[in-house]
Amino acid sequence: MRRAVPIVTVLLLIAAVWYLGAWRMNAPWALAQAERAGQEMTASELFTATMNQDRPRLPAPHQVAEELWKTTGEMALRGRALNKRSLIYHAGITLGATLSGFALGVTLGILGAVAITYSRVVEMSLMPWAIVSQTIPIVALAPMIIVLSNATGIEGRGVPKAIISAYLCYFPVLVGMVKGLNSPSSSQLDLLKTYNASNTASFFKLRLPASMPYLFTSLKIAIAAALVGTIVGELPTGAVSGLGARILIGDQFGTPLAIWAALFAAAILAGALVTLIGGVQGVVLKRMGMGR
Amino acid sequence: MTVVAGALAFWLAAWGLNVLLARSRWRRARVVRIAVPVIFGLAVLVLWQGLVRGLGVNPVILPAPTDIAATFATSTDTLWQDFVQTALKGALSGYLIGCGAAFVTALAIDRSAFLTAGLLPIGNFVAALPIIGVAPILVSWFGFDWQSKAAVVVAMVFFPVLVNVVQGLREADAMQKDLMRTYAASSWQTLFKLRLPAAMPFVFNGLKIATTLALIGAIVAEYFGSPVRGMGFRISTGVGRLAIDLVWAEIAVAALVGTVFYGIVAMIEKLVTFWHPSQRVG
Amino acid sequence: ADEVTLQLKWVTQAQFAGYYVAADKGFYEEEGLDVTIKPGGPDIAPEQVIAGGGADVIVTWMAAGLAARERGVPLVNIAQPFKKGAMQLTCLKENGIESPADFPGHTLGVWFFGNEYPFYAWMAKLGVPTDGGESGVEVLKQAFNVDALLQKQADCISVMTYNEYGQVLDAGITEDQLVTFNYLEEGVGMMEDGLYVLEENLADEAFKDKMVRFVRASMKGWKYAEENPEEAAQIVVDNDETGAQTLEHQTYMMSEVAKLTADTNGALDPADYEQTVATLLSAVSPENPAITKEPEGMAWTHEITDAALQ
Amino acid sequence: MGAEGAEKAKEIGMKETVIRAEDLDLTFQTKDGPVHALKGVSLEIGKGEFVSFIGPSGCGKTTFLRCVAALEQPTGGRLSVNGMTPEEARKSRAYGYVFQAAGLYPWRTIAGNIKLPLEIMGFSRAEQDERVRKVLQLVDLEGFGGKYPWQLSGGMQQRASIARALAFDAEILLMDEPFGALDEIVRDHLNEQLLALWARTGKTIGFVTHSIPEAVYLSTKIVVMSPRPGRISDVIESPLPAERPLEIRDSPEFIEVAQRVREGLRAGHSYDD
Amino acid sequence: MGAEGAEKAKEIGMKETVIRAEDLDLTFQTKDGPVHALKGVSLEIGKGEFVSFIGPSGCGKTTFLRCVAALEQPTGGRLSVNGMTPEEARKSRAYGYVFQAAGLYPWRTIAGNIKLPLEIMGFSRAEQDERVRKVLQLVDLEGFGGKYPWQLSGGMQQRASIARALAFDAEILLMDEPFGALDEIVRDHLNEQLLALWARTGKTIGFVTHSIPEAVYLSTKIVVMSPRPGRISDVIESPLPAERPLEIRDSPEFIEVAQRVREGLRAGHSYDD
Ligand SMILES: Nc1ncnc2c1ncn2[C@@H]1O[C@H](COP(=O)(O)OP(=O)(O)OP(=O)(O)O)[C@@H](O)[C@H]1O
Ligand SMILES: Nc1ncnc2c1ncn2[C@@H]1O[C@H](COP(=O)(O)OP(=O)(O)OP(=O)(O)O)[C@@H](O)[C@H]1O
Ligand SMILES: Cc1ncc(C[n+]2csc(CCO)c2C)c(N)n1
Ligand SMILES: [Mg+2]
Ligand SMILES: [Mg+2]
Repeated sequence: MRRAVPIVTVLLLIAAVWYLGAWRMNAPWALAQAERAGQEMTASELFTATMNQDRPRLPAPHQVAEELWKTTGEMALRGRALNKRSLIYHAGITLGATLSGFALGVTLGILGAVAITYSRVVEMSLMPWAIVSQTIPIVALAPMIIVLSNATGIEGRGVPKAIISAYLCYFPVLVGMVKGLNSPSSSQLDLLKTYNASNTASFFKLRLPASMPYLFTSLKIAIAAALVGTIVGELPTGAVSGLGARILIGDQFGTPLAIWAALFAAAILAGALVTLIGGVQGVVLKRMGMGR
Repeated sequence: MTVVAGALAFWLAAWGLNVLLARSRWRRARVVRIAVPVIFGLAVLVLWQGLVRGLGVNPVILPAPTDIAATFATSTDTLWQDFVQTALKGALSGYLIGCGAAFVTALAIDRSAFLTAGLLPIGNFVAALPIIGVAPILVSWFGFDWQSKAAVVVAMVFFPVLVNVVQGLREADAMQKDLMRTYAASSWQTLFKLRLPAAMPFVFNGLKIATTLALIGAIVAEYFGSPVRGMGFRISTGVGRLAIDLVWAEIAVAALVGTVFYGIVAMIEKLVTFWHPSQRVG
Repeated sequence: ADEVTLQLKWVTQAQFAGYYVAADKGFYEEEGLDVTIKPGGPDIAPEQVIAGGGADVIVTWMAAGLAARERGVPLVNIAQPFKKGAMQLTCLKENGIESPADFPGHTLGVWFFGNEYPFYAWMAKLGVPTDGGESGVEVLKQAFNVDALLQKQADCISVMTYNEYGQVLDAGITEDQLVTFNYLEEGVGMMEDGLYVLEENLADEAFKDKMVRFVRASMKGWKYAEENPEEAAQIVVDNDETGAQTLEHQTYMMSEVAKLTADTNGALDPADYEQTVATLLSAVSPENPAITKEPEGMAWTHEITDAALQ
Repeated sequence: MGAEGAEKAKEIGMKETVIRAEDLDLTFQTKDGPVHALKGVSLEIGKGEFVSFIGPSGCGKTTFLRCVAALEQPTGGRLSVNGMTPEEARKSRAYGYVFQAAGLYPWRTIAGNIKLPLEIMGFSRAEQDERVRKVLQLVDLEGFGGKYPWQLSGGMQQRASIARALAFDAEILLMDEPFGALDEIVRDHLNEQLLALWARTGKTIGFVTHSIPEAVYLSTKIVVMSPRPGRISDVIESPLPAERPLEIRDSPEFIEVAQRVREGLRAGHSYDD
Repeated sequence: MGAEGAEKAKEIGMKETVIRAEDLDLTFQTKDGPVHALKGVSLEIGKGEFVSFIGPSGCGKTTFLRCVAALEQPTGGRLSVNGMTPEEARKSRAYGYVFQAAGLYPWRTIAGNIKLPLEIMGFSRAEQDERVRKVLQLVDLEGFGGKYPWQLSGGMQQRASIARALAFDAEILLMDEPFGALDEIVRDHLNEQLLALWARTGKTIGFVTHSIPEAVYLSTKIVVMSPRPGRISDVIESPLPAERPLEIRDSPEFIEVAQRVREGLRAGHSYDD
């Protein structure tokens, strides 16, 4: 509870600044409209006019909340949670691609880390390129990934999205796991040598468990990156469903409220995913006796 | 088919060479440390070339590296102009503003335990969000030119850097802080002589993450409107004109610029945090 | 049933009502076809998709189709459901633009991704440089929306009669506050949505037959849509997976699209083709490299429409 | 006490009191309930004394030293340093504090580390260099001023951290297990040097250690503490002469004092924590 | 040596040789040039002996132990363990090795840690449990098998790590400063227990320490080493009886041996590293 007070204070502060911003940014349009209509506006009229526009430059928080509620809770209450007009449905699509991308990326990251840990050639050849790979703007690759997967007979947009999201999230896992797998001290490794332990035994009994805290730390980064990847994959590729598609369509049809609602849905999704992994981390590390 | 086989053979040979190099006596030498990844990269390019040519892949779908290189050579003017627009004006200015603002904010909230307690969890949360989604909004706020790109970059780098700096400022251990107290040092003295230097490894961690975000942010923002130049402009319109080789040339520039940018920051890090165990190998 | 994949040039909207209606009303089924309609998007180049084997037939604009042909993707126009051009440049009068003579010194929003060719052709015809300055115009890569006009970042923007123009009006700007230039009417128009296939496929009789049935059913869809705009709009909304399209807007769009398809049975008028080629060739420049010479070989054919629409 | 008290102290052969603790209590509030780190600790330390604190882990040695240095706030009792509160004494820069780990800043050279307190206290450049030179000599580290801490062995680092505490001439030197991490030989050597330094400068020294021989060898007074709650279980005035060669450790007096300390310790120790 | 040699050894009252080093050299190639960690080291350790290695930091104590355990490859000389190469001995699991820090795996309980070598060596479940029970008793840790390392004190952790080394009944126990991190009282206690254990099991023990009293108290043989290059400067056979109460440390024989060790050390020590 004590910890919540400063957080809530800062949140309130942010909301206040936001309202102020909404008023400032939406005023010109309200004034211009009044002028076109040849009307005068009082200050209070102007303020209300900035809080309820259809196409605000910056929607007021309550507008976003309202839109978010309309497209989620309200629809869910009417049993239409999975309707395509519902953000829950679109969040589900994004979540699906995120999770498959995450699974792919984490697998690649871990396998890569194992290869790097056990083979010097792989380490020397691959490690620099892993860094370079993160400087390539994947957005640019998105259309090609779609066409290429089309050309290789993979249908649907889920796969390319998942590839992009895997591309973004393998890196933190790779780096974290390389660190984690190398975290055992040389005396811990030597101990196993005195037992004449095999590579497999030293992997499963020492390196892997020792890397768990590192793994979970990077998983939290990775799941966030995977979500970014999915949304980035949805943005320019003309995805037809998913939160990124909602942002895109909102942009094309000039409905900023839809963009903001999708953004917040994405934020909530990100928060939920990170929290979830944090929870799993707590449980697993505790059960491993490392959860202090 | 022979082309494909040849490329595969080259790839295997290169890998074999790398295996030899990595096991050799000189594996710790700088040249080898550089040569091995370069050989690997070359092998990948040769494989790519072989597959594209050997399988007769339409250049509209995937051009061969040599085609890309040729386009690169003939369009240096365009590429340079785009680099200036996106990398220098958009990404770099946004990076500097964003990192600077994050740094100043971190110092400001550091003075108040209350604000730190309030902002850090929120910052951590925001740092994990798909900020890239605000690109269309910021483009409509800040116009089509580089300012909106810089704004997107600022939004993307701000929180990762903020979180790292705040975290870093807490890094000085209790004993080191106690030492300063026994000297009756002022809080500014403690900041400049202890906490800032101790924070540097974290600060650079944030700055390095920010480098990779910056260029990508600037490029994506150009998807939502731009003048008729810029890397993102070229990439986003190139596909429609079927100028795929130019798109790849831009991608190559982006990777190159991003790597150099990262390299520069990593080099500065080496200079500043020379004392940190992670920098002291050997 | 024979499978056909159709790649659209843009997202699901009434612009493609004919195809959705044909699918929804079972016209394709009647022809023994199983048609998959793939929506497009801002980064999808249908020409690239078809070259990669991701589609059998695509909807694209003639300029883009000819450009692809010159770059080694030999596309052939097999039908042209859109007779008229819908792309326009629309300007706010209050920014001081009444006629093309007023352009210099102003900022114009243009769609790229292969949609910029008519604009550059027009500017070349007007003799207005496009690199800014006093006597030239400043060009923006406009996003696929109308923000640039509403927020005064551009003095004129590109719109489609059936979509963005309506959005401008919806935003509260009245028609008399606007000046609009239609490219086709300015003499630099180009044929918009047509159906294109790969030339090599046309050597295959079975494929040709499939396309005949496809075009026949599609045109039936278009004519049905023209006559029943409301129902067509509803079908489009039902098929929109984003769930963001509104019936109101799609009804508006359908009524405008109907005006474009009204005067044709779907067969390409060779004169229209000639005009498009002429326009493209009138303004070859580095910014505007659509085509550099007369298209070689068979850029269009009446074979399919002749068989489909006897 | 005042002038009169000091007079009286001199009369009866006592030294002037520098640190005086009366019935000191310190309770930490933790999640698992209160921890009584110090309970009813009373102690006087005279000027120029060398006082060692010894006792099992957790008995409050560090806590006591930290209270003296005003790094911790007692929850009961009185504590005065030179007649001031510890806080005031800290502000007047009365303490040199040496921690268990050398705690040198890795981004500063050895000379830079020693300069740190001097910079903070506003000594002039010239003065700083002069003092660095002097203390480096004092701890036998001439020529190492330009090296970074990690380039030195543990013993050398520890000497550098002592030099840092000596550089600004604080009256009171508080040392919390300064040699805990070093091997016995290096430790012996530093013990000898520390004694010499103490003899030369006449500083008042509070010294925490786990080693019985070290405590006996160095101190004029040995404070044996016991835990839970942390309290003083014995205070032993050393009968050893001021002049102490290393061999003194094999003398019967030494062994006797050591034996007494060991018994005091044994009493307060529990093996299973 | 063979059967004949063993015969002869028995005759003249010598124990069977377990570890034999002859003129052992080990040079590390580093960036700053070669480091002679061991130079001409010759030593014999008989079955059931308790041999301590003492010497200043960097003299090669750890390196010698690591050579014996085949964790390091000598660059010269001969080294045999039970007549085999160290490598073969390692493969036959002849060693229990105890490191300075307890080095227990935090994700395993105490019992789990002790089971680790047993799992790797493929003991059956039942056998594992049985052995864990036995060694936990041996080191006085019954009832703590289910706890995690961090729930135990440092001394208990160290006992657990010894239990781990004992669990698979290696003939040779190599201990590298096992009690370096503990305070003196706990250390005394563990020393007593270690002696008792050694007496009970008759294992051959190689023990590295920095503490002179510890070395003298525990060993039948004390090897004093000196650095640069690392070599043996003295080998002292202890005259102390097998039965050693803690008080033996105040006996004249003890003090004499300690004095001899100290002198050996002093000679080989350089203060500036
Ligand atoms: N900041 C703190 N918060 C809560 N408890 C504390 C704190 N500092 C010390 N303690 C507790 O106070 C008691 C005394 O601690 P202190 O560090 O003074 O012991 P010590 O004698 O120095 O032990 P050691 O020899 O291990 O250094 C211990 O039980 C410790 O756990
Ligand atoms: N892997 C290595 N590479 C290079 N030099 C090494 C290596 N291991 C040890 N050395 C060097 O060999 C010498 C002997 O080291 P060793 O660890 O055996 O000393 P030690 O007697 O155990 O010291 P300590 O008491 O500090 O543990 C030292 O100078 C050390 O720096
Ligand atoms: C890939 C692509 N992007 C934009 C257009 C131009 N355009 C034609 S219809 C339409 C939708 C809005 O009405 C737009 C933007 C295009 N033809 N192809
Ligand atoms: Mg302490
Ligand atoms: Mg060692």
